[in-house]
Amino acid sequence: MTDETKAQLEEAIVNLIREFVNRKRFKPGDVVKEMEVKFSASDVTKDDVKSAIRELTDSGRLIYGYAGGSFLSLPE
Amino acid sequence: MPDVSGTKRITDVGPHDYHDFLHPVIKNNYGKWKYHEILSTAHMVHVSETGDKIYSVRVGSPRLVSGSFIKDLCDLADKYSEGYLRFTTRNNVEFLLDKEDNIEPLMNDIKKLNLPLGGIGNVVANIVHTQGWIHCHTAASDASGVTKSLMDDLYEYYIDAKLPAKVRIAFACCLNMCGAVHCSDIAVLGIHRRPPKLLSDKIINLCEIPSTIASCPTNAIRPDTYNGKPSVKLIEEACVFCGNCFTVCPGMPISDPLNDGVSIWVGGKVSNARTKPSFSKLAVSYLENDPPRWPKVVEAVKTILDAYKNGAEKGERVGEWIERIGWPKFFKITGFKFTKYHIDDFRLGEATMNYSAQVRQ
Amino acid sequence: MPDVSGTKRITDVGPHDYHDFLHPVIKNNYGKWKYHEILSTAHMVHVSETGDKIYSVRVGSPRLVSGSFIKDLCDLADKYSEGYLRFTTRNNVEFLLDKEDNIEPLMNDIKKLNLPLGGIGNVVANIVHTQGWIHCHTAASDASGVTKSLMDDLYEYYIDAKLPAKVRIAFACCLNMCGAVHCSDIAVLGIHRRPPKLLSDKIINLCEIPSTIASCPTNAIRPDTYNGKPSVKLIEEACVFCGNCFTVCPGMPISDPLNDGVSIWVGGKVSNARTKPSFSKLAVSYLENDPPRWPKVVEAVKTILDAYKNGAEKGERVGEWIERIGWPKFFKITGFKFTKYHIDDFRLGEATMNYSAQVRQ
Amino acid sequence: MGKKYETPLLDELKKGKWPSFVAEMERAAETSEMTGDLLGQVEQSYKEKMGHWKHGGMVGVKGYGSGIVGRFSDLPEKYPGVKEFHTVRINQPSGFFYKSDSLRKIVDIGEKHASSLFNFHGSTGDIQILGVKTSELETIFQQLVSFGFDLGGSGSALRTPSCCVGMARCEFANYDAMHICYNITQAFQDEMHRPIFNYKFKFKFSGCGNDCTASIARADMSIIGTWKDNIRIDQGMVKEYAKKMNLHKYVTSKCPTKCMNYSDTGLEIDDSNCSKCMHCINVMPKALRPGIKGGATILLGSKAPMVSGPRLSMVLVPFYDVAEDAKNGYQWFKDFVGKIWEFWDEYGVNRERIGELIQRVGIGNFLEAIGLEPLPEMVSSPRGNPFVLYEDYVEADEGQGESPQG
Amino acid sequence: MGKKYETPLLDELKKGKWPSFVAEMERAAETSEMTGDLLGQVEQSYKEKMGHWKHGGMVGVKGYGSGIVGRFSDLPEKYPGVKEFHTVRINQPSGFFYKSDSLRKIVDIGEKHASSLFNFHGSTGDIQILGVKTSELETIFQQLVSFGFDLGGSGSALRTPSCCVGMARCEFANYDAMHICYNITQAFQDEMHRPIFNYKFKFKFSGCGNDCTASIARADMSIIGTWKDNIRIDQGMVKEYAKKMNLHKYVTSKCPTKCMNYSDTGLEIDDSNCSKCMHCINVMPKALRPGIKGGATILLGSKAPMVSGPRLSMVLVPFYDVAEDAKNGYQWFKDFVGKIWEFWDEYGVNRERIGELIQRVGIGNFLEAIGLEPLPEMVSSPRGNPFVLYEDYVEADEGQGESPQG
Ligand code: SRM
Ligand code: SRM
Ligand code: SRM
Ligand code: SRM
Ligand code: SF4
Ligand code: SF4
Ligand code: SF4
Ligand code: SF4
Ligand code: SF4
Ligand code: SF4
Ligand code: SF4
Ligand code: SF4
Repeated sequence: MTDETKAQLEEAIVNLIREFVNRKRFKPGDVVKEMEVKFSASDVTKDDVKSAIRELTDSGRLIYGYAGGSFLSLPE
Repeated sequence: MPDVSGTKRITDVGPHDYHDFLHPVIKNNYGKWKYHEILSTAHMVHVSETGDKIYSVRVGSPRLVSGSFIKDLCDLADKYSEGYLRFTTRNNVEFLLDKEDNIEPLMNDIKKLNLPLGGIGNVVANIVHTQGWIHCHTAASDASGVTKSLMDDLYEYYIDAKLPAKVRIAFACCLNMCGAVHCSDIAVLGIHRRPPKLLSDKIINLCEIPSTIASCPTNAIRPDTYNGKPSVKLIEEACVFCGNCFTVCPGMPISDPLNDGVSIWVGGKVSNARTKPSFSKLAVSYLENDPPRWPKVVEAVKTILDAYKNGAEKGERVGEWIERIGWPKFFKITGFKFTKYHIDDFRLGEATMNYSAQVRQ
Repeated sequence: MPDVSGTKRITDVGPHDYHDFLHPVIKNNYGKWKYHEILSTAHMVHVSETGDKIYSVRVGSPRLVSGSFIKDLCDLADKYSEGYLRFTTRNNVEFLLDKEDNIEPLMNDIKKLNLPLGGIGNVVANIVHTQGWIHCHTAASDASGVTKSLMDDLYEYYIDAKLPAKVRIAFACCLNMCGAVHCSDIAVLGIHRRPPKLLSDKIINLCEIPSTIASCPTNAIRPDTYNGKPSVKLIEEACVFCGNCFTVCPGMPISDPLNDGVSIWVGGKVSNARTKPSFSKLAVSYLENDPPRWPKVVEAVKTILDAYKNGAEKGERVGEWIERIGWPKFFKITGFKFTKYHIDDFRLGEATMNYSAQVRQ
Repeated sequence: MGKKYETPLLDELKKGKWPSFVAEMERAAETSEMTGDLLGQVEQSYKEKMGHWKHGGMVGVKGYGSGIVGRFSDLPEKYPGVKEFHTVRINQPSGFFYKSDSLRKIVDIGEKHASSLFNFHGSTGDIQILGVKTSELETIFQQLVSFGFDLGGSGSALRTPSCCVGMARCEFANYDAMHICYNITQAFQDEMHRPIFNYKFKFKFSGCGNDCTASIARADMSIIGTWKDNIRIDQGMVKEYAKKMNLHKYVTSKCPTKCMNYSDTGLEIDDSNCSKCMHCINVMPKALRPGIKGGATILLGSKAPMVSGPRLSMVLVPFYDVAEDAKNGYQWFKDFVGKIWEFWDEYGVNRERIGELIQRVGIGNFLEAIGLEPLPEMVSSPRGNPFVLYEDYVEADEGQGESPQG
Repeated sequence: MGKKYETPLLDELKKGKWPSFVAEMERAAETSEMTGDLLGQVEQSYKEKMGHWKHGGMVGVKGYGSGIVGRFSDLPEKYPGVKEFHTVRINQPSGFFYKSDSLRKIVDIGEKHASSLFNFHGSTGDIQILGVKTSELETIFQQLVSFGFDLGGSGSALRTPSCCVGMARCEFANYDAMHICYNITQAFQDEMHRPIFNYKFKFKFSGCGNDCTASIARADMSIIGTWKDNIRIDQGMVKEYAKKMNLHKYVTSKCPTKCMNYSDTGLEIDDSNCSKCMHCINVMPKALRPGIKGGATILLGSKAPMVSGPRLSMVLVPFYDVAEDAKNGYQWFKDFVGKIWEFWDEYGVNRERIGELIQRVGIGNFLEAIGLEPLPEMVSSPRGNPFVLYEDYVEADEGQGESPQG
């Protein structure tokens, strides 16, 4: 995966969460599945999405939430 | 903290390597133990193929403890076992001694701390329990209070091995069962008996509707709308008061002080010895919460324990004893009432009917 | 018939009063029998509290018999047992004699008729079976032919008590199981393996759509329309080939000579002696129909019987023997292949998993 | 009448020691031409590996909705004799007892008016006359009735109840199975002959737990003998058995409740723990006998697999005092059955057997409806899951209350 | 710090011989003001018979999605000390072994940065520090990491695996439970700390069938020790035991497979029929020992009742050669688990545990997906109903075929 795709991927993840804020909770697994579809052209793997999520959460751009199950959310 | 912010955070170091925590005798005899001997309910010796021995002294703990409690333990460990100690899977403490001579002084010191010595062999083991009102939001009863009330009353069975076999008691404060309640010799389970309330404003804002609907074991929650937003409605007659909807949806609180309480379960086990592992079965379908000392719960557990003690043969676990004498007799001698609640009408319930003419008359 | 038309029809007279059919010794000792003794596989004596005795001589029958066959029996009964005889619940014939001296002559006459003497005690009992191609519209295999082929081969086990315990074999030609197939020591069951064909013209005219839909155990039949009329469609992947839809709807024939055949089941019982009654379990998931003598079926049954005879302890029924040695060993010694078909995935199937670490290695 | 068709495949089934149904068909063909055609059609089935009967068909005798199973060949041109080849089901006498004269009369009917082929007996218990043409049905019926036989059940109706040999020839019988079987068969003639149920219903009566009618697997209601008092022990005979076999291995250690003990002082049984399984008595019939306070356990619900899987009957009434009820013409039993049928009638759906219904609506509700107390004897163990539909609760400041649905 | 509230009800729980959690709370309150408020709130719960915690709440340390259970009081004005009262879950060391110095460090953290209250241990196995404010989370985390401890699991993630004392102090251990537990806990840190599962997943390792971690009831994957060869018998010691107890009654007759025989010539075991239940060894630990070819049975699927009822784990791999795999860093095991998680990921839904999923999709399909052969060891008995979804069939004139979905 190129750095460029990586940035696009991270961007897309954050956008996805933002778009559905207060409407749908995205489990990390859901995000992986969404991104696999969205980036199917640029052979993004499950592990790529996972590491993107990791980068986003490590940097605090996304945080984990919990309500009966874990999901990704924007920091408050 | 000096070493934190800004610098690259260290993560995922995992648990501390246990090798650092093993007593030298254990390290040297790892995997070489030959047999053990239970010397009292409070201590046993394991003998190695090398001839080495390690003594374990077991002490009861309330599990919810203060830092001071742990420091007391550390002091004792430093004094008698080179600082080494462990906890058991049922929250007892074990001091590991290589010197037989240290046993008595250690025990004396433990007594001075008013801690119970026991828990090994055919005893009532320490109760596995959960958080209750101390810490959990879904508790239908308190955990520590019931546990304490029970252990006070069953104390003699912890320090003396007076029972036909091991008796494992567990407590869980709700149907999530954060303990081995579903497979214990005797189990106490916090329960609700009224359906959740529907706080529609909360539901539409805080709850994921599909998960909420999916959370219901009896399909009592159905889609609905409220103020034009997706919400849920409830078929009250189908609700079995499990509280799972509340776990996923804060808008469906289920606590009801008037109707919450506990049920009592018997005859489960997890070991594979002799008989296969088995679920605990419903004995008493409801007892009200009567804090602070839950006398009704204590009495019911005592009733079971007494009947078991009097009726079981040596080596029989509670469930094995009941299977031998039959459930009708169990209900007869305990005086518990058998009701329709006792007949399993849930998913695999049919498999539990008596499909035979084997009936004690 | 002279006495019929016009006059008031007599109805609901019910079965003939059995009192007319009881041998005088039986009448006199009704309810007073004290014990019995099995004198051979073909005869036993029941002794009464009064000291009276009645001898029963048992004879095998193919069940599907001609009038001449019954008349032969009647002749023998007239000659040796004052005309009294009975049939057993497994279609054997029993002559009831009060005179010991009549036994041998009766047996000789029976031998002259080439009928088998036996069936009492630890034998392969007469096979309970159904109609098959002789008379039923849903048969996936023939009943009488398989039964005859089996009994020819197992003849020695009928006339001699060479087995550890009674062995009850049953045959049913389709999943309706008009026999005790589901609870037999060994059972042979006619099966289909392809979904029914949908003859839509017939379906819309001859079938009640809701019943047709309700008949499916796996919900594979769904509502549909055909030529504007209510009809059904089929989710073929969900079909388990049970044929129940054909029973209620002639428009869904399921026979398929290429794929019909039988499966073999073991270890069921109905008596309450020792162990509870239990279902027969799948042993061989499919054998093709190979008329006229079904050698593969015979071989499979023989394999089970031999393994049982060699392995079981005295008094153990087939299922009790298998439970003792374990299913893995049963499959090993019979050479039958354990497949995913053997794992129960139907309604209560979950209850049959091995939820224990009790595993023979 | 000679051979009508070559039947090389069927001929193979005349070989071997076990009596041959093919030989029987050939004997029957001697008196009935229809049966010649049957041999032809079955031979074809053997060749093609499939049956040649059409789906069902509506036939019966006037006024009755059951007792006849209609059967039509799908090759009527080729085998005209089996164009119509129905079965007449006939109530067997209790315990399958006969005297030759009655049997001969039945045979006579089958030879004159049908295929000369019979089932002694059908799986449910009926005598079956095979190969009856529609036109012969009424005649056969009238003849049967004339010497005290009647049709059995089929369709959505009661089936002919059946019973084991019981007290007539078995020392293990704990109640008079033949008598109650006869009595209720007579009492429920209407339910047998005029289908009004959701589906079939079967009774089987076994005198003891050996269950020689397989009732627990094959009857909607299984009535199985048991006793209340102690097993009668002849210690002398026990000693005799002990000389011949290892009592510990073959008797006491196989007792399901482990309530027996054999020692030098003799055999001891803790009868309060004995579940009346019959094992020890079976093994030592000269030494042990069931108690004298006999009766029966009533179980409900067994059936074949369709639609929800095979079922065994489950305990409903642990002890039914049959002898006491006999004094009253089995009135309690009839009322009890009546309540169950009423419930079935009210809540059951088409083609739903009683066992399926009970599980669908819940046993608790069923018991309430028929007025039985829940008892631990009904279950092998109480529930293991906590999903209890509690119906009692307390209203604020009101004390113990009942739920709306309670 | 003195008593903040009157707690007459809780005071009752200071009486009696068993150590009192109330006394412990009071001791903790001496070093932490928060705990004083906890006592007040819990007293109120005791009075009102209900809890006073709000539903959940989102808290955590940066980058991790688990390890912290957020907890907020619903009476924050009244009891400000428990306004935020989170739990920090910490991976316990394998076998719950400690040296006092490490324990003191953990205590120190709890006393300085939290309520001074701990669970030794939580039901899953973690050490729990109770009563942590959001602001203290990062500090506590950093300190823990600094001396080699880390957070446990919560949310939709792996939970801290746990194991019995095993080879460290138990002669029954058939494989090195502590070692594999530590190894895989380290290997799966990511799965524990960054929730990506459908729901929680738990491993528990028990060295033998006694299952001292209750794994068969409480772990999605239960790894339970067993052996392949013969039980080691010291006949001399057997004789010693025989002097003290009735071996027949207490040992051989309780063997579930009845594969033992004791006579004058000694104890004989048909090891091929022994199901490694541990009973005989438990009763005579000085005479009997498991064989030397140790390993483990892998079982799958146990859990608490929600949603479809409680579950025990079922056999998946009858024998796993742990020692052999250890040479390879447990690579086989990790791959195996990986396949299961992949399947779960692909077919599971939100909040569906693996045991529920398998039953929903069918065990046959699950086995096919993860590449295991169906084995009779997996079932207590084969199916008893005939509703088999056959996938093989023959096409006209074509020989053995496969179904479209096959
Ligand atoms: C220390 C501990 C393991 C650990 O890693 O912490 C442990 C240690 C031993 N267990 Fe255990 N068991 C421990 C929890 C368990 C559990 C789990 C539980 O209770 O939650 C079980 C399953 C219980 C169940 O079936 O419900 C358990 C079932 C057994 C059994 C089987 C008992 C039976 O007959 O069913 C034995 C064998 C025996 O006691 O004869 C056993 C035997 C032993 C032996 C004798 C093993 C040995 O040779 O060292 C140890 C001392 C026994 C004792 O305490 O009487 N251990 N043991 C656990 C102590 C718990 C406690 O503090 O009370
Ligand atoms: C004649 C018959 C009753 C009838 O009304 O017709 C009958 C008669 C006897 N049975 Fe039976 N049983 C008869 C069908 C059954 C059935 C039903 C079936 O097979 O479909 C069963 C249940 C079988 C099952 O469990 O699957 C049955 C299970 C028993 C048992 C229990 C065997 C066991 O240990 O499981 C006994 C006791 C024994 O044999 O020790 C028994 C014992 C007896 C005794 C000894 C009773 C007695 O004291 O007279 C009779 C002779 C036994 C024999 O044949 O070896 N009878 N017996 C039936 C003969 C069938 C046949 O022709 O082969
Ligand atoms: C004749 C007989 C088999 C035999 O060769 O003996 C028989 C034959 C038929 N049975 Fe049966 N059943 C016969 C005893 C049984 C039994 C055994 C028993 O009663 O002990 C069973 C299993 C027990 C039970 O009732 O569940 C049995 C379970 C069925 C079923 C499945 C019922 C269910 O609830 O699952 C059907 C299907 C149906 O009724 O639609 C069925 C349907 C049929 C039909 C009527 C076929 C149909 O779909 O219309 C068969 C007519 C065959 C024919 O051409 O004569 N037959 N049937 C038995 C009745 C003779 C008699 O009256 O004595
Ligand atoms: C702390 C602990 C109880 C204790 O007092 O020790 C606990 C506490 C909670 N459990 Fe648990 N569970 C704890 C061990 C268990 C166990 C036992 C085990 O792991 O051996 C079980 C049963 C086994 C199982 O996993 O099925 C268990 C089954 C549940 C469930 C039901 C899961 C299910 O699939 O049915 C829930 C509900 C949920 O996850 O939403 C649950 C949920 C919870 C929550 C997070 C409540 C919630 O809905 O958010 C509780 C937080 C309480 C609190 O305030 O701290 N907890 N929970 C245990 C974890 C401590 C630790 O990490 O060591
Ligand atoms: S059992 Fe229920 S109330 Fe108790 S700690 Fe677990 S989730 Fe909370
Ligand atoms: S409490 Fe349980 S049963 Fe009742 S509605 Fe909620 S999830 Fe359903
Ligand atoms: S088992 Fe099936 S095919 Fe055979 S007689 Fe019964 S209904 Fe007909
Ligand atoms: S054969 Fe059975 S499973 Fe298949 S469609 Fe018909 S009723 Fe359904
Ligand atoms: S069921 Fe019992 S009473 Fe009836 S014949 Fe069989 S053994 Fe005798
Ligand atoms: S009848 Fe059965 S349960 Fe009763 S004593 Fe005899 S063997 Fe035991
Ligand atoms: S599970 Fe077995 S090996 Fe582990 S501590 Fe218990 S008895 Fe020992
Ligand atoms: S371990 Fe269990 S199964 Fe094996 S011989 Fe011992 S008691 Fe029997």
